[in-house]
Amino acid sequence: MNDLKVSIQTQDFDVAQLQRELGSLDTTGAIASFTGLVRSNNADRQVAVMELEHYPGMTERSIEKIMAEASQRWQLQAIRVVHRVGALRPGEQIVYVGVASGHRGDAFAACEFVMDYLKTRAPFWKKELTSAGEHWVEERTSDQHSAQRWGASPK
Amino acid sequence: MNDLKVSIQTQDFDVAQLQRELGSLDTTGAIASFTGLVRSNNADRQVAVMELEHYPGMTERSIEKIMAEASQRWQLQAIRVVHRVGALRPGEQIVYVGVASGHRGDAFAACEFVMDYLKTRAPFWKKELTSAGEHWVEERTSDQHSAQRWGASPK
Amino acid sequence: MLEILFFARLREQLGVGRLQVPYSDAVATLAGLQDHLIAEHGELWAQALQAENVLRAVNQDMAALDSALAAGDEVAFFPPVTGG
Amino acid sequence: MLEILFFARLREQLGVGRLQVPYSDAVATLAGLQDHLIAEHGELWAQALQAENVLRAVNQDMAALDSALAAGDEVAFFPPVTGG
Repeated sequence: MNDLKVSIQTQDFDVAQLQRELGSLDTTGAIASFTGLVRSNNADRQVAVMELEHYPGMTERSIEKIMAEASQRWQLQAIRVVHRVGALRPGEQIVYVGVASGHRGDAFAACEFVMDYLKTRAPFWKKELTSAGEHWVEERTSDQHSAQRWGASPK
Repeated sequence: MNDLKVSIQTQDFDVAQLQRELGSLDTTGAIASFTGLVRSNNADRQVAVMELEHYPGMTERSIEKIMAEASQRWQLQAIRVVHRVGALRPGEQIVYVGVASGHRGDAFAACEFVMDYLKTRAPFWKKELTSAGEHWVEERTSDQHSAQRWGASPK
Repeated sequence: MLEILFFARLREQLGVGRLQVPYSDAVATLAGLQDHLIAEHGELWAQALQAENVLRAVNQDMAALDSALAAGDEVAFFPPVTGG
Repeated sequence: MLEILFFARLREQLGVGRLQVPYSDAVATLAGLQDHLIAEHGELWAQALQAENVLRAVNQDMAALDSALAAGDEVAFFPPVTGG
């Protein structure tokens, strides 16, 4: 297997289309996916707009590496990662990770693994524009703990 | 929260539509989903058709109970379960579990929990029609182990 | 009356998906009902219903052999489940 | 020449997203480059670049302060990431 694709884009994405790509092999039994959405509230602040900045080049490279690592750790058939950048409003989709495998345990584990990486190591930054002004989102300790479950990851 | 829905049906389902229903609250930050597909191979047999039988009434009841239990264990906003019955061909969708939450850890855990239940306790039975004749699918020990992770579940 | 259901491999083995048994003291527990069915139908049913992995439900909840039965109950026998 | 990039809060604090520094022995390590930038730009940069949670990358791989630099390298400084 090596059907790994990452896309960093401003436009929205179509979950059904991504899932069709993931399920194109007839040996695929399981697709686990995660979709992240902009919440209207974050720590009790009303979010009007979320701005996502990234490090072009490093983002794609680092996600390609983590997808390759996931493919070594688990029996997978395909991974799709889409991460939006730019200005997003509450309810909009931010991120998609979908993993296809013969069996569900591998699909779930790899999907969580890639998401934990995106939250803690991939070079994206969120700025919230709220009723109380704009500010950069702080890293969450719980995300760091999630990521540490997996042991050493590539730098 | 109590937006819990289960559907047992012969017709196919639309993942994008299900996901739109799950993401209809603007406090939703995370949607974890699982889609099961009919594989063309199972333990090296070529599957032509998979026939799914269920226990009408008990199936819906037992899945409603497990969704209610998931809602107590984790902070969730909505769950959708769709399980098809009847004759399905390789590549077709069998089952969908989608969970919406404010945060991804809860969404992932609840999605796996409900899937493990569907695999080990909900009254569905699969019969494979293969090149070597037809036979009922045997329970998998690995599924039983997956389900035991969660401790005691309702009978 | 008790309403008895059989599913999947068990239904095929026994050649019946549904039958009714008049309620009496002899079938006032799941074990009693099972013995009654075996006495009525013979060795094939004994093997099928007493198999180690057979599951049983009363009124659509999983149930153990010592469960009490009441008139009007729905009782089901089935093999290990394989959905999802 | 070294290509230096700053992202997110760090870019806003320093008021610059990108600058170039001529390559020399003084900037042959990431620590050396950081000292050079602070010497050039003063206290605000010292606080920003030396903050405990600042991350650094060389040629798009995360890097420690003792990493060696070569002419043509791309070096980035940024705050903890918050994507996903």
